Amino acid sequence: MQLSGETKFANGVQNIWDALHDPNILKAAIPGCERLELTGDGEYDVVMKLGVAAVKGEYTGKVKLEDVEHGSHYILLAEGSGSPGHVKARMDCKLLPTEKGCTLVWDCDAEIGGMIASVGGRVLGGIAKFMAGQFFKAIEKQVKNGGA
Amino acid sequence: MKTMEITVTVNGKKHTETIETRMLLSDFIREQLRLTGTHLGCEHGVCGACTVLVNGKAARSCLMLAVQADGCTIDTVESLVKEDGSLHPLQQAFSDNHALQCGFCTPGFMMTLVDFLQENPNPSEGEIREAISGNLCRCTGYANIVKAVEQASQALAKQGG
Amino acid sequence: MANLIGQSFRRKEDYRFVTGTGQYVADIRLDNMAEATFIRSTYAHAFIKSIDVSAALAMDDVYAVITGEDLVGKVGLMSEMESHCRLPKHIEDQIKPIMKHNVEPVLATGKVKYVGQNVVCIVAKNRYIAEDAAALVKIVYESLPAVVDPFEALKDGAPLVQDDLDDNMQSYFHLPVGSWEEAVKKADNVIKGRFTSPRVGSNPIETRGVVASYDNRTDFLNIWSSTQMPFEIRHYVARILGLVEQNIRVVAPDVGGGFGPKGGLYPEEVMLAYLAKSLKRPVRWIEDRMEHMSGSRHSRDQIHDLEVAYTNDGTILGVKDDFVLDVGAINYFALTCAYNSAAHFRGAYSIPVFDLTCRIALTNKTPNVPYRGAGRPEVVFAMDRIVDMIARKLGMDPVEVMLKNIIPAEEMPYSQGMYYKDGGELIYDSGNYPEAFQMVLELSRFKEIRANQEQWRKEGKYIGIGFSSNVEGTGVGPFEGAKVSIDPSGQVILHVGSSSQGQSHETVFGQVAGDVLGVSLDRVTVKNGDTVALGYGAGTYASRSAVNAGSAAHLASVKLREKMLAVAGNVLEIAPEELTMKDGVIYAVNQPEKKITFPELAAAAVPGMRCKVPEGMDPGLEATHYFVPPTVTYSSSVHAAVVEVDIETGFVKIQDYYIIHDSGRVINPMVVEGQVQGGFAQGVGTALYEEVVHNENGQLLTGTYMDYLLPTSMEVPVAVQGEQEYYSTRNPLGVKGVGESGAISTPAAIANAVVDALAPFNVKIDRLPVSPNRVFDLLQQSQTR
Amino acid sequence: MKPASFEYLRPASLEEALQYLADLGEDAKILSGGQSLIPVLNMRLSTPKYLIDIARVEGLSYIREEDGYLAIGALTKHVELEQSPLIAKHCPLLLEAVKWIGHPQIRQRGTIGGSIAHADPSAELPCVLAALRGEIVIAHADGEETLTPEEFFLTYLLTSLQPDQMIKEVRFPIISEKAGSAFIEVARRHGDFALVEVAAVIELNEDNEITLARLAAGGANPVPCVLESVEDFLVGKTVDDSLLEEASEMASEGVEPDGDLHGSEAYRRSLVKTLTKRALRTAIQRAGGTTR
Repeated sequence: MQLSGETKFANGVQNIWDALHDPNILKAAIPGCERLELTGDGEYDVVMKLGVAAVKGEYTGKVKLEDVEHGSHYILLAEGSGSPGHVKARMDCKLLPTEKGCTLVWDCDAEIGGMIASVGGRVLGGIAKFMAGQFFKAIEKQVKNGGA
Repeated sequence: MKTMEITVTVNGKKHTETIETRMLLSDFIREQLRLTGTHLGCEHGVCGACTVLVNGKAARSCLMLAVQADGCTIDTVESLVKEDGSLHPLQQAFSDNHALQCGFCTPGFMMTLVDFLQENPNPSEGEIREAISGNLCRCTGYANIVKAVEQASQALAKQGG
Repeated sequence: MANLIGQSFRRKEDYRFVTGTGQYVADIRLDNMAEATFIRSTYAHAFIKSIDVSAALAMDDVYAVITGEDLVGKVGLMSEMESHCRLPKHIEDQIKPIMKHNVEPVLATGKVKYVGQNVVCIVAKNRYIAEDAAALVKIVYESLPAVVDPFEALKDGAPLVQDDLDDNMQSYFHLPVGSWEEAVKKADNVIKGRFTSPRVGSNPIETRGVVASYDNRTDFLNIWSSTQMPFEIRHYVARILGLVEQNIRVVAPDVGGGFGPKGGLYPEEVMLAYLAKSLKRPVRWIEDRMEHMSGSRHSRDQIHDLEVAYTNDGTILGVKDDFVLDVGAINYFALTCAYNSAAHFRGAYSIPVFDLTCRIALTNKTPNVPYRGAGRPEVVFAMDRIVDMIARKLGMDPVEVMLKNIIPAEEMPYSQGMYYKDGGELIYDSGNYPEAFQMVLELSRFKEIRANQEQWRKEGKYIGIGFSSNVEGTGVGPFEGAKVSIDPSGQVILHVGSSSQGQSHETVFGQVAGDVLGVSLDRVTVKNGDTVALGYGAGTYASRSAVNAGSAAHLASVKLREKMLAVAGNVLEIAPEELTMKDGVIYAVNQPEKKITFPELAAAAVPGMRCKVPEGMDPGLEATHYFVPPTVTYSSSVHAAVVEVDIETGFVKIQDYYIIHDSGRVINPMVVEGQVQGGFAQGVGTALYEEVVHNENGQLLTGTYMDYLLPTSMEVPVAVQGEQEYYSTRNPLGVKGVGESGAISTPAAIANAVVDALAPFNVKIDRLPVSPNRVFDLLQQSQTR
Repeated sequence: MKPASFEYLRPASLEEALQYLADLGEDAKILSGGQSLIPVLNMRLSTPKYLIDIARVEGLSYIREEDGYLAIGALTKHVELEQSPLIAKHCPLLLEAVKWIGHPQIRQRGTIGGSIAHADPSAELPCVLAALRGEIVIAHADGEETLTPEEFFLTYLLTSLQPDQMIKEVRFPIISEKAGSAFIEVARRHGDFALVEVAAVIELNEDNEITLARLAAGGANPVPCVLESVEDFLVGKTVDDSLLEEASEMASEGVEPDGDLHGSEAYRRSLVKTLTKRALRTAIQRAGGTTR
């Protein structure tokens, strides 16, 4: 499943970059995030309680950051599973400064398996895009009121 | 184990049973009451093999919990045959017209059609096809089922049934 | 004196079905019975790093949680079914096949190879609790690159599906008939095309199920399974579990449709047999639909690269085909479908040169097995589509080119210059294909449609008519058995080795035995699907039962009749030749008062001092016969589809459909017509709606009936049928098989009809299903809007 | 495919139901007709701790005319909508749409509240609600709110409903008898979820000019998509075939479909165009106009 998008921020590259690497902000921003612990440099353990529409399930997994080019680019690798199925995602994120602030361009390739893959289809893509949108709005809100 | 007592009238007989609240109505009929004429084909509301009458109306018993049927009357395929063993016009018409081959989907068609024919005593072919469009059959290709319904509707009309 | 055969008797088995008192495997409940469920792989290709069953085992009412490791050394591996894989020597010499052995454990060990493969088996008090326990099992996988496209699988360096093979080409063969190079030299043109029949699933409305129970006193194992081959299951379960075959009984009770994929041994049958013995209590497993979509085997999945050499008047000189069959993770049926494809490629056409190469590729998908047509619909689709393309290239009517190449009646019996897979020469025994084609042209009012098509298009109605023909080898051996006896009550009891999944065995074979023994249908009780009744049995598949079980029932009844007349002759002291039988009484033709009833005769045949059975005959009124067909017998059909295409939405509506079929002598016309209409309905599914879709990681995307679309009453019209009765010359009854004929030509006829309807846009349909989205894409691509 | 176990609660009144939601909402699911929820429970895609069966809550099954609206109780079954003379008279668009829902057995048990809460963008009732600018009345322990479809539908199967809230009533504006309406859907098989559906309402004056236009498409966007720009474009224009062609072209540009197994993005966009033209043409004819 291929997903991509752009999110415009009214804050500087540095603020957004720091927010995207701050566990507390991330924990508040990831929808349904119950636990987010740094376990190594750029590696986190994650527990998420996803209550998307009729689907209610708990996912445990790992998140890792790679090819970190400070302030401009990184690759987020996430892998998690729960009763409805498992997800393995690779998200390429680029942060580009603009006059009004900066723009995050993200391109995600997700491999979904288990019950959710054989039922979800079109719905999965739509919901994932919506949740990504929620995530970035939450990031911006926290940065705005001085969270970073 | 979360359980609850329910009272259901099935094929004219009252049953009071204590069951798990999560038990599907289809499993209640098949496993608790041992009425195995109602069959499970998909358990996600598409094939129609599990159709029974709930308060006289056709419904998919795999899309209902038994607790939802508390206080209701349920009719299953086993209710159609008469005491003397003679067949309901629908059952007779299905056999006369070779409207079944493996027989697995037949009970679901029957209960759908008992409800449908009460509301539409003299249906056209198009109305019959629409009425059974929620019941899947993989053997017959539906042609003989439509013929059987036409025969049954005439027999029922004569019977004033 | 046939008076039962040929009549449309109402079926004896209907009463229990219409009253809901039949017994399918899921209806069986034994005292102290536990229920099983399986956890299936959610990865197409992955190492199993760890399986933590502790939480599940700790639950109340959970009796066993078993993984692959627990079975190592106790339960053997499953592999191809030899009885369906052996090829006669002379065929092996001709096609020099490569056929590699491949295996599957009953529960995955170390590695999973397809989504849906059994990994853990859980036994609990009931299915709800078993599934609760399944949710507590923690499996850690390490995913590996999955190979999903068969062409990728065949490339060097592709990830291996079967570890102990050196590549993913599980089978290969090449069949040369005549010289392709010669044909090309003589031809004016050579046309090429790739034709794809996607993966589909037979999806009977009853899913699979097994009940097993072990009796300690007699060391006896009872197995009930929704199988099409009870005798084969008994054989393989005994071999894999190292048991005495006579101590196993397999019963196929009422089975809710099979259509192929319920034939063959499944891991759950071995697992339940093992559990019943080890847990010392009966166990039941009923597959649910989500399990079925990946756990029950898929079918078809062939890609044909086809070349045809032809002359400008439309005569086809030769066909060259190179095809790949995606067999999934394990090939259980060797060349069954692949060689069927070779043997049925040219069908009703007279094409002297035929060069076919087949590669069977392993991929990380559910195993691929025969399904109604078993390799035939795929090649009939390719052949009749390319014939249609040739016609349009030459500016001729497709019907013209089809009729130009059809086998003339005078050339029957006709040899295709190769062998059928049972070793017999591929010679069509009887039939008249041109006559069938003319009949369908008339029935479908072909001329009238051609005359009005232009006008209809002006009115914005795109209507087309398409044709397809096929010849099918039916009644394949190796054999079928029947035992007929007279019960002390006088009732005729007939046991047949082939078991029914809805094909009306209890009526059709009753008609056969009844005619020989001169009794009415209600005096014959037919039993099937039980290994205890007969020494050997093969099963119901490949349109074989009427030929094999029918002939076995007939010949066993003839043997019994002779014995009965001999015994009666002994009792009545009249020469057997002067005796006859009718309605359960044997009497002298010209002294009717000298008679003996069936019950009296049965009593006279009981062993003992007063036994009246003549010297040299065993006591008892019973006879068994195993019928071995010399080779298959060839039925045929010609299909015509009339469709309207909505060029704005791409939707295809079948307005009319016509089938002329020759199924040899017809035992029960109503049943034959039902088989053809049922096959046609499955053909409509293959043509317009059904496709099993995996994504690039091998995940199944069509995992429910929301996405795998079975046609309903709104999508399947009535196929108007006409019959030819060219008796078979290869069995005493003259019957041919009919079970699959309705499904074989339907996709090709509908695809040709859509192409015909859209002639102005000259679209090229080369893959199924012809979905609205695909028609939309085709119309977009065609420039001549 | 058997549900996980749960605590089953059967409130007899709306207040009791809302109290349960206030206390347990996070871990509860509401069960009304069950036609969408129970398959998800059977597949264990959803394993709620509590199941609140509202089917026996008094006073939530009704069809009433209230100041220019048809007020329909959340527990009203599809089959009741199908047989309601009020709907036939005041909202023929809704009547025509209900007939497309699933199969007879589904319409027998499924409820309008359940369908709206499930929020499948290709479902019939959300599309009609959006086209007519209907309203959704949400109830919770300390009061009620009325939301518009834009506020309520967020994306596929996701609505603004908070854990302590439930739908109480769905309100459809009454369509004037002069107006003509049409609901058209294409689905792979009869009774399947729609690939694309279009709901249209048109009112004309004597000079065959459009005075009111309502248009929405389902199955194209993650939520029912009101085609406001097309509506504005239509109002004031006299009806002829080129107008329909232009309007339907605009409609197909006004949607953002996601592709799947049964329909690609381009195909769904083309279907929006085709069905918009057909729906407008039928609505115009029913409004007494002619499309030369």
